[in-house]
Amino acid sequence: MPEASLLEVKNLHAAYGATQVLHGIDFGLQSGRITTILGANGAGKTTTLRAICQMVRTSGSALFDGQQLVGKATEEVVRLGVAHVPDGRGTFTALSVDENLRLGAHVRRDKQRVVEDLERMYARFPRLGERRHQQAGTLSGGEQQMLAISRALMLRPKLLLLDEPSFGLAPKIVTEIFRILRGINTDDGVSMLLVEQNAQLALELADRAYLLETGRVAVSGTSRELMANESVRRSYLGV
Amino acid sequence: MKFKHFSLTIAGVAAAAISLSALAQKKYDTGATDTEIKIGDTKPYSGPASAYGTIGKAIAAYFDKINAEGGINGRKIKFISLDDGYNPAKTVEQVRKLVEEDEVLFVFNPLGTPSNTAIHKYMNQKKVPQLFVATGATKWGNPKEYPWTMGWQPNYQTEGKIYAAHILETKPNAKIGVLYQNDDYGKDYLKGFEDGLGDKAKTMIVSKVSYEVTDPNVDSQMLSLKGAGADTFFNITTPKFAAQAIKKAAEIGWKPTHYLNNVSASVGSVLTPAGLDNSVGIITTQYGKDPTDPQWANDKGMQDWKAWMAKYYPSGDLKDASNVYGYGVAMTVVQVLKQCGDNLTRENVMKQAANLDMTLPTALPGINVKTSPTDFYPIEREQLARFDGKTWVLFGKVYDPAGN
Amino acid sequence: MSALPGSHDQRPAKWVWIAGALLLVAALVLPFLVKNYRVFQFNLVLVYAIAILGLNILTGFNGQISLGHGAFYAIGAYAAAVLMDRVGMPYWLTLPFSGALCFLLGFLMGFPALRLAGHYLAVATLALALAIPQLLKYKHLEHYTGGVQGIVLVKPDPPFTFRLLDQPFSADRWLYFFTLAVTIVMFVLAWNLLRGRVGRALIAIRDHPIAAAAMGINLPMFKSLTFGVSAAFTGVAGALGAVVIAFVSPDSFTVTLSIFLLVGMVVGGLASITGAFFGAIFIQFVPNIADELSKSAPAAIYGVLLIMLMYLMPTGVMGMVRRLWARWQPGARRARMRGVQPGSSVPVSHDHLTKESAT
Amino acid sequence: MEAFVHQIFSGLANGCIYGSIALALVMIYQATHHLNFAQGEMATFSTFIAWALIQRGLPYWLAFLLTFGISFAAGVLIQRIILRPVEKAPVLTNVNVFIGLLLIFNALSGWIFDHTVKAFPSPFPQESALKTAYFSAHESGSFLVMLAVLLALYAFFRFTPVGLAMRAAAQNPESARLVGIRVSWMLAVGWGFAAAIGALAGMMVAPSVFLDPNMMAGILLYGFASALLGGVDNPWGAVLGGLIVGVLENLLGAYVIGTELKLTVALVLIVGTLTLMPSGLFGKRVVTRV
Repeated sequence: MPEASLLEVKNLHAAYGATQVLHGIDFGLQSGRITTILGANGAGKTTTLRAICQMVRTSGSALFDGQQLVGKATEEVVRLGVAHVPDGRGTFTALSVDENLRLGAHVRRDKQRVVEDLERMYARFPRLGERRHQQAGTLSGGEQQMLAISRALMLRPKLLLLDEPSFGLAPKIVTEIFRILRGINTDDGVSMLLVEQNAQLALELADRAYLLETGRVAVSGTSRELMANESVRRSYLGV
Repeated sequence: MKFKHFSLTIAGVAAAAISLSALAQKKYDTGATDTEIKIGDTKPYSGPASAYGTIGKAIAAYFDKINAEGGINGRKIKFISLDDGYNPAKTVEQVRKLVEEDEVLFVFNPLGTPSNTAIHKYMNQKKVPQLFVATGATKWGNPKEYPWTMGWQPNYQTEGKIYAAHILETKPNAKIGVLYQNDDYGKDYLKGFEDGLGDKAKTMIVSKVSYEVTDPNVDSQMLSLKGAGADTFFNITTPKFAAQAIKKAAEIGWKPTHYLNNVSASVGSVLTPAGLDNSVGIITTQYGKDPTDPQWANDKGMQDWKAWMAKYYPSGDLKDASNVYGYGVAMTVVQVLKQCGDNLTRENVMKQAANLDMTLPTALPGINVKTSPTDFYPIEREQLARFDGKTWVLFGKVYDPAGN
Repeated sequence: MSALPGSHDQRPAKWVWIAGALLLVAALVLPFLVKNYRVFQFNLVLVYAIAILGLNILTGFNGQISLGHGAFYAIGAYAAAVLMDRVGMPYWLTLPFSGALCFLLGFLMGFPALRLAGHYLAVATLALALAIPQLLKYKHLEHYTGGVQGIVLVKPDPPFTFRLLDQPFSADRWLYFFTLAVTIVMFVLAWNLLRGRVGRALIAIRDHPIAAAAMGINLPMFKSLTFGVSAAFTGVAGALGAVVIAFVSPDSFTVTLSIFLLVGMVVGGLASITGAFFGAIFIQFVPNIADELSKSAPAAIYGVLLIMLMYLMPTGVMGMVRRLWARWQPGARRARMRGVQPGSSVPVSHDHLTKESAT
Repeated sequence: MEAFVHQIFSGLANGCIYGSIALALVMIYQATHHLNFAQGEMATFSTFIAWALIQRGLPYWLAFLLTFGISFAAGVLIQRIILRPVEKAPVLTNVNVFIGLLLIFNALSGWIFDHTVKAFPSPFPQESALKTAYFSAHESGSFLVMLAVLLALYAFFRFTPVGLAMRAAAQNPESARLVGIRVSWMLAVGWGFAAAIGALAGMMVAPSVFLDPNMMAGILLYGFASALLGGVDNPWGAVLGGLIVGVLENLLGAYVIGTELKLTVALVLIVGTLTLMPSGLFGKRVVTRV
């Protein structure tokens, strides 16, 4: 294993009530790298992220930075440095942009540096800066996505989980979002786990990739390997 | 040796037999035996009127005293008091339990007009005495139709008539405002008051306002009474609302001649919270001594009462007139049982209850407990009293509407 | 043995019929084994059972919370009392009238209820329960309702007399059989109503209102009808109660009655028809026991019991019986039982279904 | 005419009472989306605690603060111990638990402090500057206290991190957890505030209605009416709703339908508001995405 692995997932099961979704998946994340999870609708991509954050009933093991996540409360997983941009972005629509961002840093104790980070976010996303005191619900889809990402970054996370950031956005905005994600990874060295429908974009951004089918890991490898893989090309890249 | 011993036992048995026959005329109904008299009772220990639950505890404490001192003619009193939460449906159920299951000799001092109305017909059908009911409604003194039911305290209508009489004497052209609780207790007082005024009632009463037990306070009602220009105020409220009314009247600077119904005439639990200076000049009627009234501090009757409270009902509140009420009514029923002697049939209990002529140490001087086969109102005499800031000062004559 | 709508097609086993018959015989002989006073208490249990069943139709099956069913009980009681006292109508004829009146009022109350979410409806019905006693004392109605004095009724005496086990056929015993007959009629009515298509629609509305609407169930009509039927059941119970106790007054129908009915329903078990009996027995006898335990705090014991029940037996007595029954069953039957139950009608655990997120 | 003005002001004074209870109800609703049916009895019990402290000789304001603290802690404990197990249960289970609490607190008040009527001191001396033509010193005093509480609450939610976290937890519990907010603790803090405000409301009400175990029984219903009329998720709305209900009730009682039908007024008000304006006069339109 070339770099220290940030997250080791072994035989992870997850279920909603009686319906079992993940049937024991294994995967690993390298620190500082971008990894993506691909798969059709219902393959269990979002459930994987929710399982890591313990938002669903899980069994098996998920070691993050040496700490076992399975069995911890979501709030405690977040305190270990795992930020999650959920599907549907999870914005607090009735609160202002500024309040949303400050909530992102809720668990941090270094109040002074939080204020600096806040200004840094507004610098990186000028459009959020303009709408600082506007109700988050009134922002456009793209702006809400930027808000969700910057809110997650306010945590200064070790690992950033992203659930279909391209969802419902115009292609122009999607490319810009992915450009920003690339920037965050290279500048701040934040490792990312990206769940994405748009396999093409995901593979270009990510270093490694896993393909999920009906709750099991079907194919895994570097992005280039998956791009070359015949079955992946036919079913997911539409080539 | 055996023989002598044997004869002794025969003699013993014979003697017992003789003594039994001598007292052959001991007659019992269910609920009375040689050693025990079972008395039933229902009280609102829970629910809206739970403030009066303490009367039941006081009565039980008095019977403890009687039992400690040997009971009545050697019989101990077994007092069974059940909670009806001031709900008539529950009263019916509890009273049937007392009569049919616990098989008490009689039901004593059940509390609340609705509760007693609910069991009125039942008790008379079953021919079980409904004795000294704890409500002042007038309908309890009707020997012809309901021979098994008898009240005890002066009834509300008589008291209403006394206030009307006093107003007619002292302030014939008074403009009267009336505040009354919207239930049977309030309406009974109002009826007596209006009967007492006769045809002048329509002209003299300028405003009649009711309130609900669930109202937070009676401020709005007091304002409309003042607004109607009343210069005399007849206040038919229970303790909490009486205190509010007195305090509010002072606050809005309304100083009418204030008549307060006896139910809320306790210095300790009404006038003190309302503010003693706000209560100066209030007029009420009294038949019992107010425990918080300094003038009775060294009165023999009240000192016995305090001693009894300390010994048998220490948790009871010395300021609460209900405990004096319980003491007095229990004493009356003990007198009835003494008069019954060994003839403890239900019929005899009613007969003895209908020929009482006694006074109570906790009653005012000149107030007696008198009944006859046609007069089922034990206490009718009352005397007016005016509050001078510290105590009730009796004045005027002792009113005796029944004229005996 | 009401199980869940899905499983009603199982023919109940032979022994269920035998148990039913035995129960009936026991119920018939019972009044002669005990004194009048106990019979009077059993009458009250039957009356409460019908009232609780009424509330259960609304809250257990349809999910609409009501803290005001004491009000419908009161209206039913007063309707019967006024008809008997003022109009001289025979006591048994007053039941359908009370039921019809309460159905109408319940139906009307159903319309505003349509727009109210759970706790809002609870507050509205609480207001109703508090307002009714005051309305009954209103001076313009006093001529009919007897105002604060209430109305004293004559207890109907038995049409014929005979002696069995040397106990006279007293008024209470006659009333017992009359009440038992009415109870059986009402329970059979509810059984047919709730076990078929209507019952499934009610539960669908309770668990997934949006899906139910999508399936073509006319939500407003169903909810209002349910409110009406539920009020009618409780109204009939009120009328019966008035006949059994032979006295009605505003103070008999305070908000505590509504709370008692709610507690009885919860104890018996939500969405359970036979559970109403356990609930009725609970609210009839527990206060007396609590009264013996401590004179000054029977309500506290009641409150503690209510909360404990919410933790230990959220589905009430019948829910527990059903669970024991399922566990006790031989393997095969148990598997089929579990398979048959669509999710579960137990309100507590169905919650996770609504949180499903799109994967 | 003068009586009419008096009625309005006494209505406003009552409105203060209903408004403060409505405020406590809104506090819990904002945090937990539940209406606490035991709010009235909890407030009465806290007021008894204050009364007991004052009886033991503590100065008024010390007893006031102590009761405020004790009630806050009790509110938190109640949520942690009694309400957390049913946090995810459906509304009916919660309603039952609230009614259980109502019965327990009412019985405890009666059992520990018995049923005699008790006078409760007013912190505002009768002849102080607060006494105006229409308001007694205590009435205007409690109005100011309630205003102060409202401002303090507004500031707390607007400017403090805990306040922000509570608003987030109430609005979107799942996202709140994703930023590390311990949502269950936020509910507990919400209950703590509601209990403390309830205690305050009780202490402001007791001097005028006198303290006994059933003090709050009637007031709670008017409190609900005020909260619903004003908008159950808006503290300012609740207080304004209280004032409106107070005045409306007095005027209708005195001049229109007489005092016998006051509760019916409350019923019509509640049902009317809920059907015609479900989110109340000042509440936010609640739009639920299907």
